Amino acid sequence: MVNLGFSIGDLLFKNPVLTASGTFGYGTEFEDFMDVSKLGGIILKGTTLEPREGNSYPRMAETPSGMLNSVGLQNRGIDYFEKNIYPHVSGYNTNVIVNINGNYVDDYVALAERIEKLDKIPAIELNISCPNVKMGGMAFGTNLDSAREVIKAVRAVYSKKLIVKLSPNVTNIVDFARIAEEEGADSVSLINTLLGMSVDIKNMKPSLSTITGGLSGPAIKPVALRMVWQVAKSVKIPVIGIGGIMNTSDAIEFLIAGATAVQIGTASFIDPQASVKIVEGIREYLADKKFSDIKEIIGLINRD
Amino acid sequence: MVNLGFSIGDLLFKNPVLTASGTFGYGTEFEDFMDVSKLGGIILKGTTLEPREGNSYPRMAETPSGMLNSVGLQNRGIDYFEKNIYPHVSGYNTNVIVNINGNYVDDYVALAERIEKLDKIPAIELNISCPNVKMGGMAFGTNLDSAREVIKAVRAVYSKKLIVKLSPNVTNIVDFARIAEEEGADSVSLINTLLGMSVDIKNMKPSLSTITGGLSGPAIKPVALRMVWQVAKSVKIPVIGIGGIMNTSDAIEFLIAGATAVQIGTASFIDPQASVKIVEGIREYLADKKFSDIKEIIGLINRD
Amino acid sequence: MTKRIEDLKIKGNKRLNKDIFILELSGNAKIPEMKPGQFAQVKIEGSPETFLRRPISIHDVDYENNTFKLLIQIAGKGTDTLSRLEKGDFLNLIYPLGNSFSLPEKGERSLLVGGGCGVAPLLFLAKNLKSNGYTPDVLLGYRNIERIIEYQEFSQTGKVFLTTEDGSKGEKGFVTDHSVLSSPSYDMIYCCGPDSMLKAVAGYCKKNRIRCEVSLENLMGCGIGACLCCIVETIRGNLCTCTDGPVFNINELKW
Amino acid sequence: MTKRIEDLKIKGNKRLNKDIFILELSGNAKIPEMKPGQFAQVKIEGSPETFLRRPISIHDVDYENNTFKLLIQIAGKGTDTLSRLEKGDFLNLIYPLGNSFSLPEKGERSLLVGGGCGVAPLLFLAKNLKSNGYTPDVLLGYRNIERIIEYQEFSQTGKVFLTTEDGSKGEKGFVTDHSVLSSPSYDMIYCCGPDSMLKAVAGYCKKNRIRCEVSLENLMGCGIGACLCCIVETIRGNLCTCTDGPVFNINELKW
Ligand SMILES: Cc1cc2nc3c(=O)[nH]c(=O)nc-3n(C[C@H](O)[C@H](O)[C@H](O)COP(=O)(O)OP(=O)(O)OC[C@H]3O[C@@H](n4cnc5c(N)ncnc54)[C@H](O)[C@@H]3O)c2cc1C
Ligand SMILES: Cc1cc2nc3c(=O)[nH]c(=O)nc-3n(C[C@H](O)[C@H](O)[C@H](O)COP(=O)(O)OP(=O)(O)OC[C@H]3O[C@@H](n4cnc5c(N)ncnc54)[C@H](O)[C@@H]3O)c2cc1C
Ligand SMILES: Cc1cc2nc3c(=O)[nH]c(=O)nc-3n(C[C@H](O)[C@H](O)[C@H](O)COP(=O)(O)O)c2cc1C
Ligand SMILES: Cc1cc2nc3c(=O)[nH]c(=O)nc-3n(C[C@H](O)[C@H](O)[C@H](O)COP(=O)(O)O)c2cc1C
Ligand code: FES
Ligand code: FES
Repeated sequence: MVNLGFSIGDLLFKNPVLTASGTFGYGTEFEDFMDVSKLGGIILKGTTLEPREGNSYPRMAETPSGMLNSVGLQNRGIDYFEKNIYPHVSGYNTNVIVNINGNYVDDYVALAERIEKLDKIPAIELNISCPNVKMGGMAFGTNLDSAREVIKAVRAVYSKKLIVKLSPNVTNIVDFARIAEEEGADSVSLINTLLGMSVDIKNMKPSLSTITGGLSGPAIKPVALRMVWQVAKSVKIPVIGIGGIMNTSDAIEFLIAGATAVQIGTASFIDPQASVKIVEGIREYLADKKFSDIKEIIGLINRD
Repeated sequence: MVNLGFSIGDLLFKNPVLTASGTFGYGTEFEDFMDVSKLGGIILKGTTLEPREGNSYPRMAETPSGMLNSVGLQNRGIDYFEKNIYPHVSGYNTNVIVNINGNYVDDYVALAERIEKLDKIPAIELNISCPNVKMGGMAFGTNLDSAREVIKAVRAVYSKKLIVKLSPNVTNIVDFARIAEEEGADSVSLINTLLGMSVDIKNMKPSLSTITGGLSGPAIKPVALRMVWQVAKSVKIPVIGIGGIMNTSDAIEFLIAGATAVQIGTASFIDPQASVKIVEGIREYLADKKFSDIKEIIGLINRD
Repeated sequence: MTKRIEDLKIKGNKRLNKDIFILELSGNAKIPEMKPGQFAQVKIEGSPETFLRRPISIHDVDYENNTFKLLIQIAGKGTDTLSRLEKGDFLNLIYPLGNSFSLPEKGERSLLVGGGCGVAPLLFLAKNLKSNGYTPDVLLGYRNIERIIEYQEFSQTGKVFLTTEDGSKGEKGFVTDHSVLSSPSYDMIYCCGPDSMLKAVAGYCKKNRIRCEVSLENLMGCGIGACLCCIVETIRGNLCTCTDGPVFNINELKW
Repeated sequence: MTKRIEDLKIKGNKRLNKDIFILELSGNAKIPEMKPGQFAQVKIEGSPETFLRRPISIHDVDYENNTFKLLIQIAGKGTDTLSRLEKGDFLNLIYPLGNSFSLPEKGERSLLVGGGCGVAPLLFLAKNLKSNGYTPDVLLGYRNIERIIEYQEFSQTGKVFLTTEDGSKGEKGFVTDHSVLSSPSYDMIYCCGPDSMLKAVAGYCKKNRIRCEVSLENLMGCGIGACLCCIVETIRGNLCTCTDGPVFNINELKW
């Protein structure tokens, strides 16, 4: 018997595999392929106060071992969410977490207040790292003062678990993680996408309508792992690793580097069952290596 | 007839394809496979004042569509270079450029002074972005003040063409490019490797002796392209694009995004002839699209 | 209709011309019910340049033999890899995905318009219409006589009109130039093909107040409504081509 | 000896056991002269996980028929892909690379020690020694009787001693346990195999003052001395396994 569970404060997760925001819809899109309740948690797609149409088509380009997207937080807003999505997702027997976004600090605060009232949402992921919106998003996540301001403001109104999602597009991600910890975040998740670009040489134009977009997939895994390792050494709150995790072995790399849990993103597009397969894969790896608790391997490379 | 030439100040290059430092040795390693003189230029491996042994083995790990290295500037120092390498490489009928590195500003200055005296070296590439050395290297390239200091000091003693090689591991690479321009650099080249990491899950340890290393190859191309595009819009000096260029179409992407020239790095490991093939490929692409001068496509996506 | 992810066995790979081939797939389990216009997300093995799945329409279904077909044009690395598959190989599919073409009203006259590999979803549609008691006409456009594919197959479902750009067979010109469209006598037109063709046919239909459904080929990240990469602007806002489409009524589109 | 990059044709792919196979390659042009201990950098097509080439030793060369062989153990994705190559396929190689084993002095007695797929470069060496008038002995170590490979081939070049870890054939134990080593009677030992074996043999040779050359299998980025990733610490500083090696005299190594 292997224990896969972990916790953020007093919030328990049955296993360390969550799905990454914007790559798993509201979970419903995956019900034909898997039992969503088998996951440690799901992070719902980026939600804003008002409905958003996102950026124009084309919003996606394939790159070597990765993809660029510039969806730009298309979503129907919190009202629609409460009325039409919440009733369904609150039926999942796992932690359902909302990823929140805004242009201004007030937007984040208002959203957090609304979600605080939803019984079955035990945590929010504060996204200060979306590279695909003109205002807010990454602007908060690449400036230490703005990051502090928005985290502080949300923390003041939100009493459940607060996860801050960090941007990799910075010189020193550890500074941002420390600020999150100082301001009372319960956990940090990283990384969001790397800002990238691609050119269509046939038509001699950018591949994306927005020119730049967010790079995800295996291509970014080495960068994500490095950042997770740096952050895990530097803060005491749990670190959730994200970036290019396609299979069990990728997930284990993050755990050994210091992540307490992982999120599966782009992998779900190629294999909708990737996340549940990884839950099982981690169990087997631990059994194989004769560990009885996942905690034994977390941050193993920092331990001697 | 298509004109492929470009120039940095009054220094002419016969075509826009150079080789990236640390991936093409001293050129000699490739003589069995190609005529080095067919290239626009070659950038020799990172050179320091004193000989260096570099980091311990293992120094390399393969990653999805890329590789990590932590060579750490192993080289035999400038004395050896002058005596044993320079006589040979000065025979190449192309621009031979030395990539210089140091722990302190004084090291860079001393090196630049030495190389200034070598007739057949028309330019140096000032590397303030090596992620694999404890002192100097990336430390200069991720702090605006240090970057300015070292560029200013080298410019003061070096009168030939000065190319500054920028680090991608920063929040805003444009700031660094602007400083280089302000301090009189003749060109900027970007990107050096992204700081990354990988874990060997069989042995539960980092894959590299140094834990972190520099990520290169196609995986980083979208990030490199984005940075080249940002920088090319912001400075007037020529921008040399580097990062994951494996073939002609990758090179064209950089030119269209604003690079005046490109450097071929990791690709030379997989195909030692990659660089010369790309020279021919660019010629064909331009002919195909009925351009007569490469300048016509440089920065095309910024032109309307 | 539940979606599934499944390894299917290649029963055959038939080359129609230089660029186009048909894969016949057979399920181990019973294949699901599929509808004309639906597609599959096909996994391409073994290349960093084909990281994402590729959307390919259901071309023809044979429930009795538990097989179905994909008609594919080589457009790049992914489809090239598919073209090399051999009998006995396996192909991983997520399917069936997307909505489907709607049936005409009873007694209405319909026309199917396809260009190049845009005929892919139309054969299944034609057969479906036929088995539902309609006799749709078909108008196919190709570059030249060598590019003509699936003529026989469509002939079995109804009358077939042809255009070629160089006039080497059928009428010369684009599909919208064909004489069968000169006096508008259809109530419903279904169209699939390159963007320029879709827009030309949509223009014709709007002018002549003919109902028209087009099948779009937007870039897709996931195919199941999770990534929001495949959107098309409609009067109801941005909709997903993979779940709200790929078939859209032209009146919905902001063209 | 100039290095070249070339597509070679697979003449055959022979499975020796579950993990090990031999590829026979034939050149279009005349194959270059190669020396025992040299290797090739082999390109692996079609996977993001095998971005870099893989170093594989020259196992055997037949200049008359313009062919040579690689003996390969499946160790991961890259070698697995190679194991699926079929007659008629092409394989891109950069070769011949690296230094080579040195010849013993006239009249000296030499022993070749190989374990598992570490026998790869030794057959070419054994044949070469034989054709230069030596009669080297060979000591091969395997896990068990099923893992034994190339026994016949080595028998043709000289006397062959065997160990298996479970004693199912030859003497039980590791190569260094074999009785032929109990009274040191060799002047020169050549060794290739897993690190633990190399170190054990090197220890034996140092103790008994026997000259010893080992072939290292360091990770390689380029294979041609350009990346400096493959270094090994020696008394002369860090040297490249790909150009200064892969064969090193153990006295040079900082082991
Ligand atoms: C709903 C739908 C149904 C389709 N049905 C068919 C069909 O039945 N037969 C057929 O031959 N083709 C069909 N296509 C088009 C087919 O998906 C593309 O030709 C294929 O993805 C190209 O991949 P590639 O690797 O060969 O080429 P690439 O080199 O990747 O690209 C070639 C072209 O295909 C486009 N493309 C690349 N990736 C995708 C993607 N993930 N989604 C959509 N387009 C992409 C590129 O923009 C480019 O223009 C359909 C597309 C859609 C959206
Ligand atoms: C000079 C030299 C000669 C060799 N000769 C032979 C031979 O004749 N027959 C044979 O079967 N094997 C030989 N090897 C070992 C062979 O190169 C590795 O087994 C192979 O690269 C593994 O690749 P993979 O993709 O199958 O496995 P992976 O999954 O990539 O790795 C499996 C193991 O191989 C190692 N490896 C991966 N990439 C490389 C690389 N680029 N260079 C070196 N090791 C690597 C990994 O560290 C790991 O331990 C030789 C190695 C060297 C350096
Ligand atoms: C199509 C797409 C949409 C995304 N939308 C969001 C989002 O709304 N909020 C967010 O915090 N991250 C978003 N992300 C980032 C992912 O959650 C994740 O951080 C990133 O993709 C890296 O992980 P991966 O490489 O496993 O995909 C999105 C990523 C993709 C590919
Ligand atoms: C093995 C290796 C060694 C390198 N050494 C140097 C160096 O000495 N100086 C330097 O400026 N860049 C060095 N680089 C960085 C490359 O010049 C280049 O900036 C980087 O690899 C990105 O380009 P690529 O993706 O085409 O390889 C090295 C890269 C590699 C892979
Ligand atoms: S392709 Fe992902 S939502 Fe349509
Ligand atoms: S493998 Fe590149 S120097 Fe040896």
